[in-house]
Amino acid sequence: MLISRKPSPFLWAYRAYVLAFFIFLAAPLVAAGTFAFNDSLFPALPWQGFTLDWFFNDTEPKLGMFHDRRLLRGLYYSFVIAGFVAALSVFVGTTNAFLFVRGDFPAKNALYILMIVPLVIPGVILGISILVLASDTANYLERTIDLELEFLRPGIFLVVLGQFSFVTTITSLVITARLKKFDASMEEAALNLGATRARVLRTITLPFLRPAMIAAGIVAFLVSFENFNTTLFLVGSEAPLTITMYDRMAKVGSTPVLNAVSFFLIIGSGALALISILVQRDKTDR
Amino acid sequence: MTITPAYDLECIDIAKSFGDFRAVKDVSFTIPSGSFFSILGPSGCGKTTLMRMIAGFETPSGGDIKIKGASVLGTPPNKRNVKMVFQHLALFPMMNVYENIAYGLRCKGVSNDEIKLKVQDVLERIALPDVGHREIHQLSGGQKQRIAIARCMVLDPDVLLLDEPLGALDLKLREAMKIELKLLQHQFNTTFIYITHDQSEALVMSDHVAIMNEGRFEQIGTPQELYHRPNTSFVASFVGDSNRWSGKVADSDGTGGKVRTEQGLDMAFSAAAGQTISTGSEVDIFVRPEFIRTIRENDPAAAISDGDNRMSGIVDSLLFNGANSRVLVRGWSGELIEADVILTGTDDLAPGEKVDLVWSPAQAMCFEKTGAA
Amino acid sequence: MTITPAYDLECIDIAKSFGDFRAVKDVSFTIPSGSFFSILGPSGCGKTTLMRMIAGFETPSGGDIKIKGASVLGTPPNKRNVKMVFQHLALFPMMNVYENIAYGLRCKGVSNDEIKLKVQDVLERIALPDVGHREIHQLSGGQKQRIAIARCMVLDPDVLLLDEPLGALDLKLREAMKIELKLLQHQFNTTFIYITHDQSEALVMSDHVAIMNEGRFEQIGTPQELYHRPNTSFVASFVGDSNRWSGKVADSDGTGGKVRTEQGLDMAFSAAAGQTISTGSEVDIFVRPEFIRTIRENDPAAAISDGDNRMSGIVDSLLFNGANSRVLVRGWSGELIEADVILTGTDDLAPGEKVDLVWSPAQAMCFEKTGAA
Amino acid sequence: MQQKDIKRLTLYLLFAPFVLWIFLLILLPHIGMVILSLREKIAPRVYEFGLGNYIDFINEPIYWNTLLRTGSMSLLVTALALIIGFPIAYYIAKIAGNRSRGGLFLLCLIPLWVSDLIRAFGWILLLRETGVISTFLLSYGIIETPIEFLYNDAAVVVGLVYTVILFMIVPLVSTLDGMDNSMIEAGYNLGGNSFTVMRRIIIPYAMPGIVSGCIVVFMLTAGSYLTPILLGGKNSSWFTEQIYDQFITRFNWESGAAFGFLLLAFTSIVIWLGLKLSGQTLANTVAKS
Amino acid sequence: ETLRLLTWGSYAPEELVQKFEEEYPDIDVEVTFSNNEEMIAKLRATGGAGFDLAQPSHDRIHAAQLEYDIYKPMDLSKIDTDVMSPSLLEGVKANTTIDGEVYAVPHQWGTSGLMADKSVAPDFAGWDDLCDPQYKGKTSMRLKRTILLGTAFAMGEDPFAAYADLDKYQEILDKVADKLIECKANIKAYWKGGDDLSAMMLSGEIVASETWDSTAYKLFNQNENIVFVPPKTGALAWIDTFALPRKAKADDAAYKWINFVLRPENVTIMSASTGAIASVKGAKDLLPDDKKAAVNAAFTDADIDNLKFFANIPPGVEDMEGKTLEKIKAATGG
Ligand SMILES: Nc1ncnc2c1ncn2[C@@H]1O[C@H](COP(=O)(O)OP(=O)(O)OP(=O)(O)O)[C@@H](O)[C@H]1O
Ligand SMILES: Nc1ncnc2c1ncn2[C@@H]1O[C@H](COP(=O)(O)OP(=O)(O)OP(=O)(O)O)[C@@H](O)[C@H]1O
Ligand SMILES: [Mg+2]
Ligand SMILES: [Mg+2]
Repeated sequence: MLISRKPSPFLWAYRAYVLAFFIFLAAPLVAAGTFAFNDSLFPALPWQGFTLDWFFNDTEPKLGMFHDRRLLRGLYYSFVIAGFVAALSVFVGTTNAFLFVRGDFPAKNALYILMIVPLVIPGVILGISILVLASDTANYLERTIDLELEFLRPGIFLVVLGQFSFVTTITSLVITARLKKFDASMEEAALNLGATRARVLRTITLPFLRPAMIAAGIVAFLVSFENFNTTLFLVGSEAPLTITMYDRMAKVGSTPVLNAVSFFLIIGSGALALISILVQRDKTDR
Repeated sequence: MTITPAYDLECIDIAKSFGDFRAVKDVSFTIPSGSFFSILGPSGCGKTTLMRMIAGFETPSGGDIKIKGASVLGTPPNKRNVKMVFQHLALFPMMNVYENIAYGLRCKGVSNDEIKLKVQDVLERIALPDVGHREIHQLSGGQKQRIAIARCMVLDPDVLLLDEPLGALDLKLREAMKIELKLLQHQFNTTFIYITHDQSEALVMSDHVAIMNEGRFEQIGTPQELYHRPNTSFVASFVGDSNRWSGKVADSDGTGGKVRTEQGLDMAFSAAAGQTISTGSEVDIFVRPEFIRTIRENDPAAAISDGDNRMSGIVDSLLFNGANSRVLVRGWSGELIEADVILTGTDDLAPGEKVDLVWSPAQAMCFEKTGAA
Repeated sequence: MTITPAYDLECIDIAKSFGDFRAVKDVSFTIPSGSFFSILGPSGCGKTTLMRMIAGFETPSGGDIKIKGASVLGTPPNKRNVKMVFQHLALFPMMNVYENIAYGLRCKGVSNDEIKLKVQDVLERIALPDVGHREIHQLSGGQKQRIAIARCMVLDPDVLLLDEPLGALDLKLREAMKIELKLLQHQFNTTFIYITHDQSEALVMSDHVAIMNEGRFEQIGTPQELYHRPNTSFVASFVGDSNRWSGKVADSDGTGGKVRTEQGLDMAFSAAAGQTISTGSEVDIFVRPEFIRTIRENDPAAAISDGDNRMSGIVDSLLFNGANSRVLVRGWSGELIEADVILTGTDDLAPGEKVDLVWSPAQAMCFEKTGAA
Repeated sequence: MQQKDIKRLTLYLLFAPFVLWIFLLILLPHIGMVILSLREKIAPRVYEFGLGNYIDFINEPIYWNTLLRTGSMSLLVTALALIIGFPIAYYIAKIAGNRSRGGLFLLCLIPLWVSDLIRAFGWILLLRETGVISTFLLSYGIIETPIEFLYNDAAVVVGLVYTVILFMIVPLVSTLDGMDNSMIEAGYNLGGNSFTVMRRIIIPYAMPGIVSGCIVVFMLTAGSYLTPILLGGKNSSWFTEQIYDQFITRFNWESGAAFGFLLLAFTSIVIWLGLKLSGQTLANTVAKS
Repeated sequence: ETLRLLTWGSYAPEELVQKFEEEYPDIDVEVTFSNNEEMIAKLRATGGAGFDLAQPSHDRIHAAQLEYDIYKPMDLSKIDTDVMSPSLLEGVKANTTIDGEVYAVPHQWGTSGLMADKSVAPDFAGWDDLCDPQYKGKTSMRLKRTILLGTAFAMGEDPFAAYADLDKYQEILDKVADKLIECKANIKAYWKGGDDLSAMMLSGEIVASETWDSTAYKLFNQNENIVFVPPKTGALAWIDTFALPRKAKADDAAYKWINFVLRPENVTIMSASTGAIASVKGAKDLLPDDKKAAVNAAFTDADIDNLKFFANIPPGVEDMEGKTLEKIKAATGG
């Protein structure tokens, strides 16, 4: 090994550096999470004592997150949006994977690069470009044929589309990687054993892809859940949680209830991430 | 009038082109019921393509394939009663052993009770009665192999195709599985078609072997026929080891005569069965190492028949390998010749010693050079 | 006083533990200059660990390693003049062939002109003079192999270590590279230490072979010694094929006697060199297939010496493999015995025939059972 | 033949979602944005085609200064992320034991799943004058008076590095993981010292991962909004903030679109230059991770 | 049905929303927090759809409506205009009448001004004191148009008057920019929301700042030393209004909400949340006690007379102001 042979002080310094790095990683999250339990109206020092009010209290001014209808509604919209985004992007990710792994068509490489591009377009620009196109289209239709297409106006639909536009790249990459590992002779074996094509897809190919689809779905869900830049421009009256929290912070004033939500999200997404990794490390990985 | 067909599988002038490239060229053969038939050929010669046509994954560009006497050209792969064991087995990792074996039966719509019986039965026949609940990754390489065969055999196929199924196994296991496969075929008494590029696999297991080269069958025969009486120079060089000389026939009575090799050596030969070789033609001569005797120069004890070829040289090196040891002898014109020897550690040949190599003309297989070769 | 050391490499009681696990146990050996030394052992026996200690990637838990007579324990790997060819070669994919070979020279600070000369020289010696500008992925398996060796040899190492370098190659290429490696070693005249678990590789190429098992050297010797005069039952079974019986000594004069096998067969044996086996001890007996003659029952032509062991059985199957054909004979107590036969296609043995198996007591290698085995 | 028709049809069916996605959600909006950016606002509800928005941009040093500033800070953040992240990735891929590796990797990922907002919020709590760090230092007597760590460029850089470093580490770990240890050992065996091995073997080998990580990190940084806004001080303007201002507070979609296009073009050029300099392509870096 | 409010943070206190929903069980209230610019931006993007009631300030309606056509006229007959303070109602009507149609009615009003911690900055009185070197590093402001206007007044200009002559206005802006750039070194940070302002003020990181009066009132509750300071040149006063987006779908519910929040008992709840004063008659008495105390601590009658109400922003001014703000932000200093 590169290191094992080295004098151990170097290794110790290296380990210390790694430890420091993980402290750096954890610090803001721990800070954000910890202040959820501070018995104070402001998420700041000094420490006023431990409380669970910011989770469970049901009266102002210390309205806990589980009684704060707006936060809960934001949470609900976040779930709805993330659910749609995950479902859609996993679906398109799967078709893309089949397209690029199995398909044979001109300009495949160029199109493959085009598929990656959304990942590197700044989220803000994705948001505004979609906003501009959607509202110009809606305005045009309204002006010319007096057709009002409400779904082209900022709202859940556009938010879902906006997030979908770059999340799909992620899901496509994840599922493509898995499909590339798939031994196509497995499908032939199933055919050979008498299965119809539909049955092969249902019993062999999709089950093989399932771990990747689940993992991609979770990633898509989380990315959608935490997305801010793209959503900011496309959101209508149904604001997801990040936007609600941002509005709270920038326009109303934050209370430790935001820390409580953060704590809740850190734990929740940590658990989801864990699941996604466990699923990926599925036994069928060989 | 119902005639039970004599052959499980017949291929008639079957051909396959990929674009301009002709991967399989007018191959015809028939396989009698219940036999173990191997197709042996170098990598890329078209073996897999041929097999995939039989299984229905490729459509032939020409010719006909008959299974049990009926053409299957129009039958989709999932309707043909030809099962296939894939090179990497293609067991389904998301199902356990039981489900893997049951898969084909479920596709057929067999009832659950019957499936249970049949799966248990086939597991017993491959001597793995208790692995049904195991996951695929819990099996050893040899066990996987057997499950892959069981998965096909449970469907009672007319023909079982095996595409280099031992390719992925390690050396020791491969040796063991060779024998096992042959026993399994006896057990099921089904026609096996076995593809390989490893000659020892083909020779050891098969009733009949077809040697394939560049999309064509060069020879079909029993292992012994191929080894001892090859029809073409390709077969002679591909099956078994041999020393090879090129030369020109100096004198021939049609079935035997004398050749002068490129190195200037005179050599007596007898032509391969059915060939006539005329004086003046360019030929390749093959002599297997086990038919060359190495004797110490001027060893009085050595008994040499009169007609035997004889050549002197110097021992270059000894390749000790137990019963398969070889000696490399450098002939006077510089070529290296391999001969089998027995090295016991006492009174062996040593590098640098002068030796004579001796072999009978009957073991010198001679083939006229074809234009292309 | 300068004495040129007799040995390129000496290992003295070298040991390595990983935590509680002792991977290498007090191994000592010396390797004379310019020889081809192999370490042969089953997977996981500690071969790689031993080699990594020589190269300096692991620190021994005990013992000493001397290169050209000087201990290298304190020398970091990049300062040891011991080069290594890795199992997967570890050629640098981001450099071309020239840069791969030049890498070590650059590390030494050799001038560009000299590098050019040396690289060209070594490329010529491995018979690949024109591949300098190629990328690694443009080489064939065998070429890569040779480049990996050239990369080390250009640095003029005292010892070249090779860790199963043929493991990743396919069958045919492996056969060819075996001979090539030996020729390269002659070429460079450097000490090669070759690790493998494939006995035929070790036997064919090496001057000396060490048989390693569970972290220990069981025997060091020439290939012939190991094959014909194994010291332990592990060596006898690991090197070459053999039939094995277990039994109890019924009668012994110390160096030979009679054993009654578990199947109830009486067998004469002679103990391996240096062993004394006393009456009543449990033993393993090994007989190699090539020393067993198979004769048709009651064949009057067969010449049987008086003391020979003899056993009757029925031919179970014939494994035709050219010069290496075998017959499987089922003895009367049910065990399968392998014997070499020559199958010519005419008048061969056939399954079901009754035969006698005959071998001399001198070929029945007998070892006392150790407690663990 | 029928078989062929089915194949065709399947291909078209698979193509449909891809085309709908790329064309309707990526290409068309960007084309629309470019067209919008070419409209000049003359008077209320009166527009004219022209390059006015771009000319405005060029004439106004504030804008391109901000763009350059955003670009250079993004490069700085990218470089820092690489320098800080590489040893970590190396540790995870090559030094950590098999068991701890998965755990460490997971630890690396967890912050990735928490929104920007919460991360920035956490940093605010830590860095502000009366925040955790300042108070901590004060109570241990290391500093005399509270120190403001927030509201300056350093805070922005710290926050951004924190936000993006995971995107650097992940591709690095996966490329380094794919590197055979024996490659490193061969480097030493042939006489290289630690420095040579690092420079000639490890870094060239990890280059695709490095480039891929740098591209993603650079793009994310240049396109980030919340972190620079929330952590930045009086002088720290960020280009996305100006885009937002054009759109939201000045209702000037036309020039906002122009700005958006400029940001995209600018970052694309930087990345193109980076790829050229490192001799990599988009397909063998980002596509692989 | 759903009533989708597009309003300011705290303009829809939970208590009030619940009360409203109890009274009208079939109406579901959904609130989106916003500010003046975002309201226009959002409604522009939606073409006036997506929300049923918006609450922009009185000066931000006229130009936006002309340019983007995002509101629809109000039916005053459905609103209890009687309860409204007539002067405010007339003022808003005057500001938001286009082609004879009224587009907004007043809701609450408040001021922007200064706040200071009297215990450490007792003499703090005018916009320009933010730049007073004695408070170096201890003041804050929001980099928005309010501070431009305030500074202009402090420099003796009348920016609202200059709206008619944009060249003149640009001159003023340039002067203001120079002043604010110079002042930059004095500022600790620009605040972006009530949140960071409160945090800085309460923790003592700053001693004085530009502020919304409501934020100051809130802080007064926490710390009696922190009071709102109407600048000596006059606090800037705004009136937040009710306006109907052009494609609002729940007009009835919107009118119900308007009437509901103008009821005296609800006014108190609203003011408790917002800190602003409702545009109903006798609104000051309807303030909750703590707010009343804060207002009294801040304003004298003279201060109220001195209020400067925001004037309608003519088209183009936003761009000029935006550029000026960017210039200040980008300038190096401090
Ligand atoms: N789908 C295809 N398109 C074009 N060429 C093909 C295709 N499949 C096979 N070939 C070509 O046909 C030839 C025969 O291939 P095939 O796979 O049958 O060889 P093989 O004998 O099975 O070799 P191996 O022992 O390596 O498996 C090869 O040259 C191969 O390149
Ligand atoms: N770093 C290590 N930590 C713990 N155990 C180890 C380590 N390296 C090797 N071992 C153990 O030491 C034993 C010997 O390993 P080694 O790699 O030397 O075997 P080998 O003879 O080279 O086998 P193979 O032929 O499979 O390469 C094995 O049981 C292995 O599990
Ligand atoms: Mg093949
Ligand atoms: Mg090893």
